[in-house]
Amino acid sequence: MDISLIVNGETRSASVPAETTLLGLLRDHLQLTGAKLGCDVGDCGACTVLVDGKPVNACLMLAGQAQGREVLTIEGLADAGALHPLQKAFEENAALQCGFCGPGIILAAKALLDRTGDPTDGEIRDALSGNLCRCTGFTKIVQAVRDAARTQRDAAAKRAA
Amino acid sequence: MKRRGRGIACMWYPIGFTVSANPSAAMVKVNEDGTATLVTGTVETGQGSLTVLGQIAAEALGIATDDVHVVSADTDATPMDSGAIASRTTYVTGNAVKLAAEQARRILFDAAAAVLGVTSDQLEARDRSIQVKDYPQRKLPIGDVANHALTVMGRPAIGCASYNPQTAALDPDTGQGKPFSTYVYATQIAEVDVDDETGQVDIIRIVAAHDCGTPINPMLVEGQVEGGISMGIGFALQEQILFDGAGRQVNPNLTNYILPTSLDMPEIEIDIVESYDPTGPFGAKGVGEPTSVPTAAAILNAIHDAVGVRITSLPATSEKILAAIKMKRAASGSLPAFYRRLG
Amino acid sequence: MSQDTKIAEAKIAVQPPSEAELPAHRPAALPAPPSFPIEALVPRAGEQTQAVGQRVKRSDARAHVLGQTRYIDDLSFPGMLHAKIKRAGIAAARIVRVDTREAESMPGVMAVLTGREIPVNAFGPTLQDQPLLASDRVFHAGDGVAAVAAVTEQIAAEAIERIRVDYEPLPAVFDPLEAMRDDAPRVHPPGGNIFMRKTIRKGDAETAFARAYRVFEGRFSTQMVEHVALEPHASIASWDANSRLTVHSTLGRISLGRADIARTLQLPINRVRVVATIVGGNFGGKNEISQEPVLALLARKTGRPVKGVFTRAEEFTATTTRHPFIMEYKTGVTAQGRILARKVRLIMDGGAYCSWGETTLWKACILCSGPYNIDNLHVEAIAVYTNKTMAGAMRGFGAPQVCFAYESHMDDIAAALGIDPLEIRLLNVFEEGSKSSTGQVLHSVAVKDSLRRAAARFGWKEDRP
Amino acid sequence: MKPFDFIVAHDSDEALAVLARIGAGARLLAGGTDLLVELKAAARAPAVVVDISRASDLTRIAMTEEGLVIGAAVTHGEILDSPLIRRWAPAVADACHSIGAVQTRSLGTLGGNLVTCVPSMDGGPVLVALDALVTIAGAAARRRIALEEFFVAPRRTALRPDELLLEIVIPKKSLGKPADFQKFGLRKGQALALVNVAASFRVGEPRATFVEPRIALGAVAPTVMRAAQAEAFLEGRTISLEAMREAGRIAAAEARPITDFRASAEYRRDLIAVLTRRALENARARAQEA
Repeated sequence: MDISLIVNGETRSASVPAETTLLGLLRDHLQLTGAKLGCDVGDCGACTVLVDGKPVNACLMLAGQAQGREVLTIEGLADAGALHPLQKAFEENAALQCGFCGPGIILAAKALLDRTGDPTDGEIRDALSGNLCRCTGFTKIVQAVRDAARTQRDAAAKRAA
Repeated sequence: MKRRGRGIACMWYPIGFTVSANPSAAMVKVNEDGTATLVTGTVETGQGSLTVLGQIAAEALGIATDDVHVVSADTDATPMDSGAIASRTTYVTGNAVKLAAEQARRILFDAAAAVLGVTSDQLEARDRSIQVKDYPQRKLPIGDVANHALTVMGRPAIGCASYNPQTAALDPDTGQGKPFSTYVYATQIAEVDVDDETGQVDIIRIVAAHDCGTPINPMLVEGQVEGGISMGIGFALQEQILFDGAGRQVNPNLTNYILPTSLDMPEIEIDIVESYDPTGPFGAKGVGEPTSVPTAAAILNAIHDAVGVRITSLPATSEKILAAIKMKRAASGSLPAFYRRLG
Repeated sequence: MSQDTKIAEAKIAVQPPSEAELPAHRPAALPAPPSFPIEALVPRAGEQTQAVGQRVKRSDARAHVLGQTRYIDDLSFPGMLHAKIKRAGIAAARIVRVDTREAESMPGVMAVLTGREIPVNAFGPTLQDQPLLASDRVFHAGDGVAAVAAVTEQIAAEAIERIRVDYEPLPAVFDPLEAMRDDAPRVHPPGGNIFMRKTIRKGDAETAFARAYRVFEGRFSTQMVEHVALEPHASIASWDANSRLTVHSTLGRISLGRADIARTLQLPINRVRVVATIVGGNFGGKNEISQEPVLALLARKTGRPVKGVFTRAEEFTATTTRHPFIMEYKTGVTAQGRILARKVRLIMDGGAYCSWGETTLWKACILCSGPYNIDNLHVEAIAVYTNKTMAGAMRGFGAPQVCFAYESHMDDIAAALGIDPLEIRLLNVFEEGSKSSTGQVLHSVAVKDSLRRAAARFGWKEDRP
Repeated sequence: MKPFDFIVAHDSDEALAVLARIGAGARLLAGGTDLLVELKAAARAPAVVVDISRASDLTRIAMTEEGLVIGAAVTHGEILDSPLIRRWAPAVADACHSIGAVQTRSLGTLGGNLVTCVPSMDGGPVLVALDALVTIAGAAARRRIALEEFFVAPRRTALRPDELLLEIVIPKKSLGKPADFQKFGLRKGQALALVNVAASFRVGEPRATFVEPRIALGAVAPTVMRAAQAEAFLEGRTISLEAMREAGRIAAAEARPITDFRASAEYRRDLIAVLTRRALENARARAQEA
């Protein structure tokens, strides 16, 4: 079947078998390998991407379901000129170790910060509970999300002033 | 109701393989502008080993960590390494890197000595310079020295070295001997709430004091401790591979094999114990595995402190804990009516 | 200056094409434009250059946060095929017949491999007791019995369903205590199920028990757990024109992996190249070869690169796990809580293969007395085969198991003697120059410091509510 | 996954037309979080997967004459974001929040949760405790039944092969009724229920008695069950902690849990007693807030 969708701000199209998942479409057909296959049944969150701004497990969504929608993958998060505050905070805190869960976690965190500028630690942990990480124990990840939220708030305050 | 408890556990853990040789080799090349390339056969598996090895090379050469580029993990290009195993990378590969960097540095010292009019052993590498010890004004930029060594002396500043930890065989009858070169030590203390109606354990916080020798990169040491504790929590409370009667796994998936999630992780407070091991690179030992060693013991001791039951088989599931609480109540005769009716 | 930095400093300016220039629909195969790192990571000249002890950023962090770290499954090569391994699903059996005809005839299936085609079908870091694909006998349910290479993963997965294997079931044993009995089914006949023993004997434990104020006993056990690296085991095998094999692999120890690959394929070592990228988590689980020689043989049969990625189920059933232990402790103490003697018996369930069982058994044996001064010590450690998933290296090699036991035991002793758990540990722990369980004189011993600092940080001595 | 065809249904009529044409060979996909897991493991694929996730008449949340109507393809995430549901049936939002993680809730639907009908579903008990009804659409006609009647057996509902679940209706009388949802899993994040319990009741005047108490249990019977004896015990009784505790005991006794690798039947019974009491206590707290 023919799929057309907006990925990282660009219209992309591909012809794929109907049983192709969104993850398969991104990785195998659009060469966007940032989203990872960790479990293939929606338990680990390594394939998290944002569809119309909402975090989904791309392994549990058929490519056809994404027809016409806007998809953001990790490859589209940095602006041409700058890292996203989350990317910067994850880098500075050494929040990722092996990094395999990272693209999914950063995008799940972005969805949270897009809704909540000043999340509590509980909200951060709730927003990341679908993303398993075996390396970090989440301590530095939560710290990085907190830092990024503050950076964004400060930037917003500066803009307002 | 929830009952608070605390538990302590300490441990020792060795660095490297048990008795058997586990060498690592490394090569350090100082480029003609004073930057360096480190070539190692180890593999980055998430611990940050390449960053740490780069820091060790940089320290030995007196340059910045970002002046060192690390090439790794290709058997055609990189020298032998016993691998990312046994908490050995910082100590064993790190020692090899330090030795290799010092070899390269010796060439730089030889090159600089003639120019500065001193002997090689009067020199040190600091702040991207080769300088006369105690006379910091008498120095040459490291790039100039490296370039001089290469283009004038024809001796590129390249060092190669290997390291193998010192051990001695164990007596087969008594097990006496020196199986490891060095050990690290740690203590973790867990604070938990146990729901005495359901057996559910909430881990409130874990304090971890770890000795790793010199922490080459404290931020990465913390990361190891935090991650090790999360693995220890799973080992203590939740994780287990189950088999049916025919020897087939019942739960080979992440739905039913219960890993801790972000919501299951407590606050972790880390203290890096001051220590220096003269046999390690810049005093460093290692930190990878030991971080998950004492966690389960600390948690189980905290459960015991909270509700007075000793769980002797892991994992300490909420069901196991509640069963133990009920048994204890039955034994002490204070069994509430609630349990009597259902029992 | 690192390579990354040079790229960063160059600040390659890419002007995005305007809307008008872009075709409405790009061809699917067009790769996305890469993102570029922004600021340089290099300290400015004149900044101090001290490196050790600094909270330096990870050298791979930038690639991680941009999604640019390439793991094995992110790589692909022209003409690459996909492999799947058929798993036995039965714990102990003789393989009577493997019928691959239907699978071979499927469109898209390019090659099938069975264990009999592997030149040296055995590996393992200590005992080479593990087949790459079971050929005569199945030792545990996760054993591979055949492999397929096909043009897509989907076809390979369907093809292994169409491989028919006839088994003659054999008696199996799953409990390590049962496996130790003389009449138990043998996992690797003709040998017995006890595949290794280690002993530590120091002083005279029995005599010391007799003069102890009290003697405590405890029995502890631990479960089988899995590493669960988020990245599954993955490899890609390809051959060049000179019959040289390149394996891109998630192996965490490539030097020894290369030797194993060469040995099982009977190749000179210099004809094998192993390349690892950044591994997506190891924890001990990626320290041995698994499917690499199988992929290499499929690649040789087809003349095309072959990729194999384990499913999450295979991660559990077909890779190593943490050894379950049964641990029996007996400890004699003085009235003040000083340990006089300890006797420990460890039974380690190795599952179907030895793997890293020897070093696990040794470490457990050496460490099980804890970081304590004990003059009279006797440890017996036994490793046993069962027809379950093999255990192997996992973060701590037996240490988390015995620590759970010796520290639970320690708290029970403290409680019975009415001593604070911190104090009883401070009383018994190693100090600089202490002799370990193996008689080694210890240096840079920091256990007392770690106890004191953890206790201070926690507030251990503050009044309890 | 094995090959299948994919059709998008823009409304329930289109979906019903496909069902009429293809019958049992068609599977409806609402969120897909259960269906895709099933299809990945299935030996045979359906002929057609019909995407109803954007069907216009299945995705509304609305207050009507009859009560609060939730379309079958409304996602858990949309329920959490709905001021109507948060205001009038907060326990439903609590139950939906306990399902999976945010990724699951972005795609997964309330209707899908009910139709998949696994014993441990989190959506069922709380809706049963609020006397919810469901509207079922067939090719010829629509019918409405109590949700309690909708659950037939594990993975089996009252839906016939040519029917689909259109919407869930929380009747007017249950809106704002004090209720609570309790769940016990093996961890805090992404937990599957070992047991879940929903309870609701109205506070009778003037003596503060239990009126229309409802206790619905999950994961302790082939499908969601009402603890009828516990409800009967509470009806008309003065509200007290002891009465709640006794209701928990009765509910535990009338449940029919099984032992599986996750937990024993005995442990599940213990949990029912505790969770039932806690659900009643929290419902009372909600009543006092109101």
